[in-house]
Amino acid sequence: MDGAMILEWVIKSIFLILVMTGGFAYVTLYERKVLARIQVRIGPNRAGPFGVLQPVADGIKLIFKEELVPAKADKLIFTLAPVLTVIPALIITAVVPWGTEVTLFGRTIKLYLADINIAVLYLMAVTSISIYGIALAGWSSNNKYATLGGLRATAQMISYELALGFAMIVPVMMAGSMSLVDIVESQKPVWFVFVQPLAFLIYFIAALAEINRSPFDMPEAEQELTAGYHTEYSGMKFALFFMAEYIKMIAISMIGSSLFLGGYRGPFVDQLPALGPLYLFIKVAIVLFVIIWIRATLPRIRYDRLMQFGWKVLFPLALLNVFVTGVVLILVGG
Amino acid sequence: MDGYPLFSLVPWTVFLPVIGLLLNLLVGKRLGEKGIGLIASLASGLAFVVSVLLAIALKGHPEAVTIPLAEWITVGEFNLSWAFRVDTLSVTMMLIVTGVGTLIHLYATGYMHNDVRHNGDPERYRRFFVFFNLFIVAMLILVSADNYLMLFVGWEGVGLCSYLLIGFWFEKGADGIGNARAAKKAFIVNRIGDFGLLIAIFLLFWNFGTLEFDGIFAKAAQAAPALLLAITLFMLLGVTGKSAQLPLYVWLPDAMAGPTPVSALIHAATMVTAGVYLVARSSPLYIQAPAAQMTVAWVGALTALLAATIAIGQYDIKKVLAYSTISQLGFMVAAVGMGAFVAGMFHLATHAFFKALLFLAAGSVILGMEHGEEHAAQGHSPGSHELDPQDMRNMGGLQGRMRTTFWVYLVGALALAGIAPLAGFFSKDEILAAAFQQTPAIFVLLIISAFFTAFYMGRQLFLVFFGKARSAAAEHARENPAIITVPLIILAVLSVLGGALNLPGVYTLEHWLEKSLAHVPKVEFTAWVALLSLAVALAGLFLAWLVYSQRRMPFKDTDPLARYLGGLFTAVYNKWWVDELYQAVIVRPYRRLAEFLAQPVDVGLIDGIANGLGSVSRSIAEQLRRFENGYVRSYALTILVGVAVIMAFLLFR
Amino acid sequence: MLTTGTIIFGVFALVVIASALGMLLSRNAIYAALFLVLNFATVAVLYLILGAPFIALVQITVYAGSIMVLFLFVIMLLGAEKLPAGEPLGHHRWIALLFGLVFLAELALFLVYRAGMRAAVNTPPLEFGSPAAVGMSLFQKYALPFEITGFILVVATVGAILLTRGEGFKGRKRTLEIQSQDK
Amino acid sequence: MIPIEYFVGLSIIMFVSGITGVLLRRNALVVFMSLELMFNAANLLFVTFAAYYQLLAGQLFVFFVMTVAAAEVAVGLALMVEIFKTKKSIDIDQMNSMKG
Repeated sequence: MDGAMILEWVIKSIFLILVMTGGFAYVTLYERKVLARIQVRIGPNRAGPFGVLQPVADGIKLIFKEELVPAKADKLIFTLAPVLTVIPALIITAVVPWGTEVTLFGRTIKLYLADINIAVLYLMAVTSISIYGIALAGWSSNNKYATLGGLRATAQMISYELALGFAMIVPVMMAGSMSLVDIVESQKPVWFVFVQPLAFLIYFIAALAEINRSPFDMPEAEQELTAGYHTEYSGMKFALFFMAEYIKMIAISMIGSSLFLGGYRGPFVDQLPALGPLYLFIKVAIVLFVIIWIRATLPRIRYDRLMQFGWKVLFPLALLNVFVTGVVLILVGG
Repeated sequence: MDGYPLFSLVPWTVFLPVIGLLLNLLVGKRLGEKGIGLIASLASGLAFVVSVLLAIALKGHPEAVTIPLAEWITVGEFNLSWAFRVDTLSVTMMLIVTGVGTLIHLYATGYMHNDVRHNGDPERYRRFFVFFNLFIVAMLILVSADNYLMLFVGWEGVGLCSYLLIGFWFEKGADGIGNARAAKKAFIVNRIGDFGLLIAIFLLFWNFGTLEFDGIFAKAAQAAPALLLAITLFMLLGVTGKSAQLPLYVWLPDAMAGPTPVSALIHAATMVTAGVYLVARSSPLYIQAPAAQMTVAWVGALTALLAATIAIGQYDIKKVLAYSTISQLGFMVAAVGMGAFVAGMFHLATHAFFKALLFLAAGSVILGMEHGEEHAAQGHSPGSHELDPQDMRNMGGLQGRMRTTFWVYLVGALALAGIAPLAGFFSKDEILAAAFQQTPAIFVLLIISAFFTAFYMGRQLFLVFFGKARSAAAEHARENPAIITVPLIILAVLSVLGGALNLPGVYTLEHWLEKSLAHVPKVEFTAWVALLSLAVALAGLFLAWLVYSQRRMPFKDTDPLARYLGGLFTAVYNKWWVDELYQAVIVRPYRRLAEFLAQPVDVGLIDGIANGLGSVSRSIAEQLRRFENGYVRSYALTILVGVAVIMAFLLFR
Repeated sequence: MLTTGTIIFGVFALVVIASALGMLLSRNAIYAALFLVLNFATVAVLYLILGAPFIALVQITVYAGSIMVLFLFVIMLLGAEKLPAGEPLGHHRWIALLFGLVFLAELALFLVYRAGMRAAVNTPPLEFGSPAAVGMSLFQKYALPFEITGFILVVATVGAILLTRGEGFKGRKRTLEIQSQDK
Repeated sequence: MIPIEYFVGLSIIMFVSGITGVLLRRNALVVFMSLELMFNAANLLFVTFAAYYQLLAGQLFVFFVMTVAAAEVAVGLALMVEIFKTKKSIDIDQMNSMKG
């Protein structure tokens, strides 16, 4: 544990956080642009060329907004909730590798923050505690719509977490390791998405539900719950929720890419490790596009249908998939 | 088992009747009478086939074989398995039980058909055959047991079945509970005997540490004589209960309350011989205890004489046979008591044939009488309904109307009386010979009994079949269908030929049983004893002819014998007042004791203690109730206090 | 002796104790639940220190992530965060506190007098509590308990569904009745 | 490294806090949570001794405790919800009769 190592970690952490927050800003723009294109509009184009400064403008606007706290709200938790929402989103990608190793300033630097042998478990742990922020935000607002939104989010996330977990187990079984680096490396011959399309599909659907993205964005269904758990939020606190949502989008895209789409792997990556982050970036961008595309095309599904789908279709399917995978692995791999 | 796979069939002797009874129990309702009878008879018949196969196998391999079926009891060192013993003795018993049993089953299908017609309730038909098969099962367990405990299971099983079957017409009899009472009596008296057997088994286990025959017999010679005496005497108590010997014979005459096939199966051919079998089986123990042997012999001889005298004074056709059975069992017990095990077993076999025959034929007579009664009632006055179809005073002259029955009855009676070429002659003679060689006193008793035997059988023959009909029912009696007569004929043939089992000079049975009872002394054929017994039998018959056939005996007239004997006949008619004696000496004081215990002791003392305890605990509970306030937290607090106290104890001890 | 390890442990132990007491003392059930979550998370860190990474993350996933979320959910659903004041059992509180302290003292005495193992816990090798090691022993040596646990989980699931389902059936029937009345 | 007594002591404090919570709190849900705290104290001991004796069994036991605790919580909370439906309260002192 020498000083340089700690310094390296600190730098990598800061870099990761910066990338994520910066990514958040530009994913919003990305989404608005893509949505606009799909809806045959132009989208933001005033601030800067092609509207590239639009996120900056939005940020500045939100910072100067007035912070409203409802009179009967539980103030402490009301303030804590947005933070609790962002933190898991930020730390979840700590175990996702961006590449193998590059040599920089005469020092071999591993292009990941941590390669722990329980990385997938870590992902699940972080996913499971990311519910708190939303649930508490809904409850502490002392607003029935917000509370309902929070409760819905809780129920929904608990339900889909199981399917998500089972979907994530499949690559673990294929790779024989819980380390994401190992999983990515074992996709060298073929991406898991081709071997396990069902698992990827389940992962994708469950992850969408987990981050409350359309068509599973019931907790914030405007028509019935005004804006769900963040009805009462404004200013920077609202921005934090917004941020969390988009960071989570990036996170699940990264995790999904690593688990199923080969992560940083691509042509010539062994010869030129610096290509790794680039490949990962491209894959994340494509996944993000799909997410936005789904939002633009699919209607929101009804809440009871959502729960039924989660418990009666997705969960058994995921379970079955794990079972079949296990059997096949034993038969084939010995 | 080496090389003799037939031996492993032995569990099937038990399984087949079990299957039969289960089938009848489960689907019997739908099968109807024919099906039920068929299944029951088939189950018993197949068991007989298995026994025959076993006998064939034993011919080539005469040593005893133990076939373990399952682990039964394993407690510490003690290990007892449910095992079957195949040796000549047990297979002989199996053959008798299943063979005679099958014939009686066949007979019963016909007999019970009439019974259902007479007594209603067709449900009973099935129940009867379920009990019958159950009885066969229990009896086979008894004889095939490899240890005393399993034998005891069978022993109790036959006791239970006899209770069920004696009380089969439980709603009939005196006051509507007479039959139930008879069944109860049989059960309770048997229980007294069982108690003796149980103590014997306890003593065996206590001293030998095992209950398996081989294990015990191997150590028998080393055991203390006093102990062996105790064991054998307690066992004798069991024998007197099950085999209806003095002083516990009183249940058997009452047991005639059951249907006639029951009497034939249980109280003549099989169950009552269990005691004889037990003594024969335990022969290595008895041989070590001469005093016990002597006791057994005397008990048997006295019983033989007593029962024979009582039989003379009875009017009920089945009662006569019942006392005759007791008497003949006395012969067998006396035989095994004197060490003449083969003779006892021989008599057991022949007796099974002719006594079953006699009972079944008596049943045939009763059925014929019932027919006649019905017929008479249709034509004539309805008042003759109270007529007892079993009372010999109502019969007479049946030989013309029931030819087959008459002939087979004659064969059975002559066999029982011990007339020369028939089965009974040889077996009884062997017992007499043994008695003559060993204990002349017993020989005298037995020869007197034999005389009485011939006399009462003659009396019965003349009363039932000869002379003129003494009632309308007897006039109209008619022969029974083949299903009833065919088993009778078969049994009659067996009664005639049964002596061939152990003809003097050939000794088939003796050589056969030798394998199981090798240590017993041989009995020589003594010509003049045989002649004497034959002479005595002929004399008895002749005397009976003198008394009964010369004059017509009108209805309800006094017995001609009573005129010659006077008060003695009254005593005999009243069975020497033994039942009354038991009533006065045992039952009544016992009842008074029970009443005393019930009233002052139980109500006053025991209930007082119980109620006192109740009210004390109630008042304590009233105080404790305050802690039960329904608050979960205070319960939890109580637990914590307890834990804290225990911890303090652990800490400061 | 203050080593780095001890200091780290001290900090986390303080958090553990503080959050336990916070749960104990907070009037609001939501706060109690949150304190407990904090407690669990900190204990998970202690597990990491003790070389049990698998258990640590399971602790977070199961306890902090599922069980406590469920608690929070039920509290919010029932609106049961606050109860009216008032104590029906008069002396109960003081007796409970007294015996709680007695119990604590006893346990502490045990620790002091009966412990007899003043050895430090060494952080075990990394493979010790790894998922592979845990999995191997779980599916080989402890396969039967594992299956039984699975069975218990299924039973509990069925039980929970059955317990909370009753109203749903009635409700559905009622709507059906209303619909049939409409027609 | 860290002496084992520290962990044991910490576990004791947690356990006693749990007990006190069970005894003092009237909110049935908080009582329930206190139970979980006691579980956790026990689990900490298991893991501590697993590390101390280098025996994996301790950790596995904790795993089983957690799983069973999850089952217990599912049923327990379902019961709480049902009780709330009938009693309109979650006060544990109201649950003092056998019949609902």
